Amino acid sequence: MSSTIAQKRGFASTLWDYLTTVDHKKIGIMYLIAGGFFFLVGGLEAMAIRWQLVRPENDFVSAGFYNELLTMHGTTMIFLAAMPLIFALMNAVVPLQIGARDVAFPFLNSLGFWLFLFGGVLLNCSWFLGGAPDAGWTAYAPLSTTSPGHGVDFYVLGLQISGAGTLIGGINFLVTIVNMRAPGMTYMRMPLFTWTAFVTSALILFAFPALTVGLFLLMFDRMFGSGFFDAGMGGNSVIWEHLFWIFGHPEVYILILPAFGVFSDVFSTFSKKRLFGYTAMVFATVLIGFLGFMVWAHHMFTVGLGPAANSIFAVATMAIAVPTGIKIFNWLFTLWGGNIKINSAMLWALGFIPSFTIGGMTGVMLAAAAADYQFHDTYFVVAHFHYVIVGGVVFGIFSGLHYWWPKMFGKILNEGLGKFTFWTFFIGFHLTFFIQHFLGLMGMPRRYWIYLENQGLDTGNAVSTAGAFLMAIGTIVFLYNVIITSVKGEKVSGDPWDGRTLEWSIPSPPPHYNFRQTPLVRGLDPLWIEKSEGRKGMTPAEPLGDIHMPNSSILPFVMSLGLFIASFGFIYQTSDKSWLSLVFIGMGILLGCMFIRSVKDDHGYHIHKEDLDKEAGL
Amino acid sequence: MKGWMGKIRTLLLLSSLSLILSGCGKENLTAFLPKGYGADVSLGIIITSLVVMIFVFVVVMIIYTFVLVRYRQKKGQEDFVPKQTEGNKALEVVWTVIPILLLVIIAVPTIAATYDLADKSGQKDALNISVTGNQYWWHFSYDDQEIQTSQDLYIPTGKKVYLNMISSDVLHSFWVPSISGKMDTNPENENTMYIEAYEEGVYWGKCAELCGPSHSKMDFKVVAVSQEEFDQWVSDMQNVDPEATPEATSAQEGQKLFEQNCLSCHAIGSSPVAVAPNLTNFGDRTKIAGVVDYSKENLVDWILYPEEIKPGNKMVNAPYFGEHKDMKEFEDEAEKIADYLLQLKPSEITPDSAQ
Amino acid sequence: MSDEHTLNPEIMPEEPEKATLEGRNKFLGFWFFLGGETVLFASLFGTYLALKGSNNGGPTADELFGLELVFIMTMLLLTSSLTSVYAIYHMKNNDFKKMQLWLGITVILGLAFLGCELYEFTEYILHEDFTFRSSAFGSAFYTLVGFHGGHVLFGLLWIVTLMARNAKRGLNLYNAPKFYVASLYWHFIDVVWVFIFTVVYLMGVI
Amino acid sequence: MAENTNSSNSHLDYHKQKKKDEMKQQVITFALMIIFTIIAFGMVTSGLDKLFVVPILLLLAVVQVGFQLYYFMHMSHKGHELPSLMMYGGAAVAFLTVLTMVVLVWW
Ligand code: HEA
Ligand code: HEA
Ligand code: HEC
Ligand code: CUA
Ligand SMILES: [Cu+2]
Repeated sequence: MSSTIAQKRGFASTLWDYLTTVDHKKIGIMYLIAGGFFFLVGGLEAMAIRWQLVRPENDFVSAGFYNELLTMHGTTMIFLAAMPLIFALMNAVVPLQIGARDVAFPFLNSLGFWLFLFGGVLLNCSWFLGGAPDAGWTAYAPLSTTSPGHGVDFYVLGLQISGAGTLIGGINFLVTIVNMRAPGMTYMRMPLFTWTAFVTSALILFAFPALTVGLFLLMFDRMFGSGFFDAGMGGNSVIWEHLFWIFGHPEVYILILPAFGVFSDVFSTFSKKRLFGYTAMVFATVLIGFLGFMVWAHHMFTVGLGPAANSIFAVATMAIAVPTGIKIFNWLFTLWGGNIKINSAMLWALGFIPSFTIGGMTGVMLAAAAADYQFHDTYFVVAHFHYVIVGGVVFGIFSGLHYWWPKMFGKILNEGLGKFTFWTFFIGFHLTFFIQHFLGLMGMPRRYWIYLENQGLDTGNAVSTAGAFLMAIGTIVFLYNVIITSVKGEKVSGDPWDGRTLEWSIPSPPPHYNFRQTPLVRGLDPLWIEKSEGRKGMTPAEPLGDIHMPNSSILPFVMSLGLFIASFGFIYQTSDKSWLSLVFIGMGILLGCMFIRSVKDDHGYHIHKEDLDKEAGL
Repeated sequence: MKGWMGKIRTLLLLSSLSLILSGCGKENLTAFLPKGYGADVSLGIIITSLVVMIFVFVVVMIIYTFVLVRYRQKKGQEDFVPKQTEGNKALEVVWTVIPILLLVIIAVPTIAATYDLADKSGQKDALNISVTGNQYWWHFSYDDQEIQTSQDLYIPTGKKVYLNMISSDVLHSFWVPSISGKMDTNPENENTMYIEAYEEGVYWGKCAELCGPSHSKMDFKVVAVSQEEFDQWVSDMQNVDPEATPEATSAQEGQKLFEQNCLSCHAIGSSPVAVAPNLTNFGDRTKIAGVVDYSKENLVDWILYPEEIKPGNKMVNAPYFGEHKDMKEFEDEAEKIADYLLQLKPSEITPDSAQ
Repeated sequence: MSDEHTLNPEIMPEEPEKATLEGRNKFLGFWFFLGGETVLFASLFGTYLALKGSNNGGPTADELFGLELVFIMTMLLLTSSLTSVYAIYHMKNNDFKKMQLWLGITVILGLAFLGCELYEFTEYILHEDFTFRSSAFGSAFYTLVGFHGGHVLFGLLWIVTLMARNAKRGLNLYNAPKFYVASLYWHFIDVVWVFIFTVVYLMGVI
Repeated sequence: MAENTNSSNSHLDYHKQKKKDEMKQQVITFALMIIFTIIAFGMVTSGLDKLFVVPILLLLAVVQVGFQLYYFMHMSHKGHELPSLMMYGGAAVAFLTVLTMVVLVWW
C-alpha cells in the first residue's frame, strides 16, 4: 500500500479514489460539493418562488408547479443542503479537533455520505419523472397520502434513504468523539464545535427514528393500502403530525447547534480570547438539545389539542430562550475586552448575532399559543424560520467555510470577495425576510401560489423578491471566489489565523493520517496553551510509530446504489407489479454487499514509520 | 384577565394608530386591526411579547455595538493578546435569571388567553354552526336552523358564535385574521372554536393549511350583521322555495339547465349536499367561488372553465361540456344558467347590510 | 496480525469484545444504535396504541388474540435470550465450540418463534379476515409486530452468517466484538417482545 | 504474557469463577423472568379488574426489561456509562412519544 500521494493521477483514478474513499477529509469535501450543489438547486427554487410572488396574481408558474417548488425548496434546503453542509464541516474538522487520526467507523462514514447523495438524487429525479412532491416539506396527511402521481413517493423514499445515511453519520460522530479523543482531551476540554457536533449527533440518533417510522407509515398508506392516516379506515392524520414534529423540531436544533459551535470557535479565535463561560456554553448546548425534545407540539397549536396541551408546550418552548440567551451573552462577552479582527469569517459571525436574535425573538412570540393562532401558517412563520435558518445556519456555514477553508484546501478565500458576498447577502437577507413578518399579520398565509390584488400585500412582496436577488448575487460571488481561490489562491501555512485548537497544529491540508504523532492535550484551547508557553506545536503523546489506516471500499457506493434501484421498484410497483423485480435486484445488491462486508475481513493497513520519515523529509 | 387587558388595550390603541399610519394591511383582512374578540386577545399577546422582545433586542444591540466599537482591533495592535477570562459567575446568573423573569411576563397572559380562547362554557346556549372545509370551498350548516350555505358565513355581531369544524377531505384551516386566529379542520374529528365580531362588516377569511393547488384561492367571507338583521336573514333563508320560478325567461331556461346538469352536486335550499357549494343565496355573493369578482361575465367563465380559475377544483370532474355541442351553444346555455344563479337573492340581508 | 490466530485461554483478555479499539467502537456504536431503535419502536407502539380501537368494523383485539400461542412464543424468545447469554459466557471462557453450540440453539429457538408468528398471521388473514388493509388497527398491528418479526429474521441471518464464517477459524479479537454485538441485538429483540406481549396481546385481550 | 504463567493462572481462575458466579446469577434472572411472564399471563386469564391488572402488567414488563438490560446485556457492568446514558435518553423520548400518542390523539 503506497503512502505517497504526490503522484500524478488520471481523472479515472481520482474518481475511483473518491468513490471508494473512507478518509473523513475527502468525505467532508464530497459533502461540501454535494451540499453546495443542492443549496444552489434549493436557492434556484427559492428564486422561482419569489419571482412568482413578485406581483399579485402572477402567472410565472402554475399552481401545481408552485406547490412542487415550495415543497422541494424546503425539503432540499433542510435535508440536502443545510444538513450535508454541516456534515461537511463536522467531517472536515471534528476528528482534527480531538486529535484523532480517523473517525470511529470510516466505512460507515462513507456509507452515510453515499446514502445521503443517492437519497437526494432520487428525490430530485421526481422532477423528470412526472412531477415532484407537492404536499409541503411537512407532507401532512391526507394531502400527502392522496396526492396523485409519484411525487410524494419520491419524497418518502428519498428521505428514507438519506435519513438512514444521516443516522449512520450521527452514530459515527458520537462514537468518534467518545472513543477517539487524544490523550488529555477530556470532555471539558473539547472545542465547542466538537461539543455541538456531539449533541447534534445525539439529537440525530433520537429524532430520526421517528421520521423513519413516519415515512414507513406514509409509504405503506400510499403504496400498500394500509390505513394509518386514512380517516375512512379509522386512521388518524394527527399521528403523522406528531411523528413528523417529534422528529422535526429536534431537526431544527440539529441544524443550529453546529452553527453555534462554529461561531464559538470563530469568536474566540478572532478576538484572541478564550471562550467566555465555556462551562455554561457546554451546559447550554446540552440543555437546548434536551429541551428540544419536549416542545414539538408548538407546531400544532391550531390542530385542536386543547388549551392544556397548548399551554404546556408553549411554556416548554419559551424555556429554550434561556439557554440560547446564555449563549448569546457569552459570545458578546467573549468579544468584550478582546482584540477583534474583522475578516470574512468574523463578519458572518457578527452578522449572525442580530439576525438570529430577531429570529429567536419571533420564535418566542410564536411560542405564545394564543398569539400563534394568528401567526401559524402565515408569512410570519416563514420570516421566523428564515431568520433562524438563514441568519443562523447558513451564516454559520459561510463563517465556517471561510474559517476552515485554508485547513481543508490549503488556501484562504479572497477577503475582498468574501466581504462583498457578506454584505450583499446580509442586506438581501433582511430585505427579503424582515418585511414578511408584516405580510403574515396582514393576512398572507404561507404556501400561497398567488395573492389577490387590493389586499395590501403588493409592496411587501415586491421588496421581498428584490432582496432575494441580492442574496443570489452574493451566492454567485461566493462561487466565483471559490473558483478564483482554487486557481490563483496562495498556499498558506498550517496555522493562518493564529488558531487555538488542535486542527491548526498540523499542515494545511492535513496529511491523510492527520497527526504524525498523537498530540498530548493539556487544557482547553491546547494549541494556544503551547504557543503561549513559547512552544511551536503540540507535544506528542507517543513515539513515532506505524500508523494504522482503514482500507478504502466501493461497497458503500454499491449498497446505496442498490437502495436507489430498489426505490424505483417500490415506487412503480403500484401501477405494474413487474416493477417488483427492481425491488429484488436492488435489495439483493444491498444484502449481498452487507454479506460481503461481514464475511470479508478488513484489517486496514499500516503506514510505516520509515515512510512517514521519508514524507517529512520531502 | 381584565387588568392586563386594560393596560394592553391602551398600548394597543397607540400602536394600532401608528400601524394605520404606516398602512399595515387592508382593513377587514389584517390582524393588526382586530374587529373581533379572538383577534383582539391574540393581538394583546402579540404586543406584550413584542414589547419584551424589543427590550431584549435593544439590550443585545447596545452591548454588541459597544463591544464592536470599543474592542475592534486597532492599527499596530495586531499582536496584542487580551486577558484570557474564563467567565463570570455573577454575570451568568444575571443573564439566566432576567430572561426567565421576562418569559414569565409572557407566559402568564399566554396561558390565560389560551384557556380563554378555548372556553366552551357558553356553547350550549349560543349559535352553533357546523363548518366543513372542502377542496377548495367552505360549507356552513346552522345546526338548529336548518340553514345550509357556502362561502359566506353570516353571523350576528356582539355574540359568541361557536364553530364546529371538520374537513371532508384534506386538512384546511379556518382563518379570519381580523376576527380571530385560526383553527384547523381535520378529517377525523371536530374542532370547536368561537368567534365574535365587534362591529358589522364583511371580513375576509382564508384557508391557512396547504390543501392542494388552489389552496391560495380558498377564500371566504364572514358577514357580520346586527342581531335583528341576522334574525331576518335566518327567517328569509328558512323560507326559501328552492323551486321558485324566476321571472325572466332566460333565467327560467337557466333553471331547467341547472336542474339537469348541476343539481347532482350543488344544492339550493337546505338539503345537505356536501359535494359542491350550496347556492341558495348565490345572488348575494361578493365573489364567485371565493376569489373571482362578481359579474355575469366571470360567472359564465367559471361555469365553462372552472379549472382555469381554480386549478384542481372538484367541479372539473363534471365540467359543463357535452360531447356533441359546439362552444357557442355552451356559452349561450351558461349565460342562461348565470341569469338564473344571479337572481338567487332570497334575503334582504346581504353583505351590503353589513356596514 | 496477532489478533488473526485463534486465542488460547492464556492470552484471552477478560473482555475480548472490548480489547481492541475497533471492538470498543463497535460495542459503543451498537449500544447507541439500540438507543435509536428504542425510539423507533416507541413510535410504532405509540401509533399502535392510538389506533388499536380503530377496527373499522372488523374483529377487535380481544376477539382476535389467543394467549396460548403468544405464551409459547414468549417462552421461546425468552429462552433464546438465555441461550445467547450462555454463548457469550463461553465466548468469554474462550470455548468456541460451546459458543457455537449455544448460538445454534438460539437460532433454532428464534426460528421456532418466527414459525409461530407466521402461523399466527396466516390464521388471522385466512380465517379471521383480519389483514394489513382491513382497518387502521390492522395496519398498526401488522406493522408493529411485523417490524419485530423482521428484526428477528435479520438477527437470525446475522448470527448464522457469523457462525458459518468463523466456524473454521475460531474465536479471535477481530470477531469477538461481532459475536458480542450480535448477542446484544438478540437481547434487544427480546426487550421489544416483552412490550409487545404485554401491550399488544395481554392488554389487548383484557 | 506467557512468562508469568503462575500468577496468570490464578488470575484466570479468579476470572473463571467470577464468570461462573455471574452465569448463576443470570440463570436466576431468567427464572424470575419466566415467573413474571407466567404471573402476567395468569393475571390476564384470571379475569381480574382491568384497572388493577394493567399497571401491574406494565410494571412487570419494565422490570423484565431491566433484567434483560442490566443482567443479560451487562449494563450493570462498568464501561457502560454512555450506553446507559443513550438508552435512558432513548427511553425518555420513547416515553414522551407513547404518552403523546395515547393522550393527545384521542379522537
Ligand atoms: C434553525 C432552525 C430553528 C431554530 C433555531 C428555531 C428556534 C426557535 N423556534 Fe422555530 N421554527 C423553525 C426553525 C427554527 N426555530 C422552522 C423551520 C419552523 C417552521 C416549520 C414549518 O412549519 O415549516 C419553525 C417554527 C416555529 C414555531 C411554529 C410556528 C407555527 O407554525 O405556528 C414555533 C412556535 O413556538 C417556533 C418557536 C421557536 C423558538 C421559541 C425558538 C428558540 O429556540 C429561539 C431561542 C432564541 C432566542 C429567544 C434569542 C436569543 C435569546 C436571548 C437574547 C435571551 C433573552 C430572550 C428572551 C427573554 C426572550 N418555531
Ligand atoms: C435551510 C433552509 C432554507 C434556506 C437556506 C432557505 C432559503 C431561502 N428561502 Fe426558504 N424555506 C425553507 C427553508 C430554507 N429556505 C423551508 C423549510 C420552507 C417551507 C417549505 C414548505 O412550506 O413546505 C421555505 C419556504 C420558503 C418560502 C415560502 C414559500 C411559501 O410558503 O409559499 C419562501 C418565500 O419567500 C422562501 C424563500 C427563500 C429564499 C429567498 C431563500 C434564500 O436565502 C436563498 C438564497 C440562495 C440563492 C438565491 C441561491 C442562488 C444561486 C443561484 C441563483 C445560482 C443558481 C445557479 C446554478 C444552479 C449554477 N422559502
Ligand atoms: C362534480 C360536481 C359539480 C357539478 C356537476 C357542478 N359543480 Fe359547480 N361547483 C362544484 C364544486 C366542487 C365547487 C367549488 C369549487 C371551488 O371553489 O373549489 C363548485 C362551485 C361552483 C360555483 C361557485 C360557488 C360559490 O359559492 O361561489 C358556481 C356558481 C357553480 N359551481 C356553478 C355550477 C353550475 C352552473 C353547474 C352546472 C352547469 C355546476 N356548478 C356543476 C362542483 C360541481
Ligand atoms: Cu384549504 Cu388550504
Ligand atoms: Cu419547532
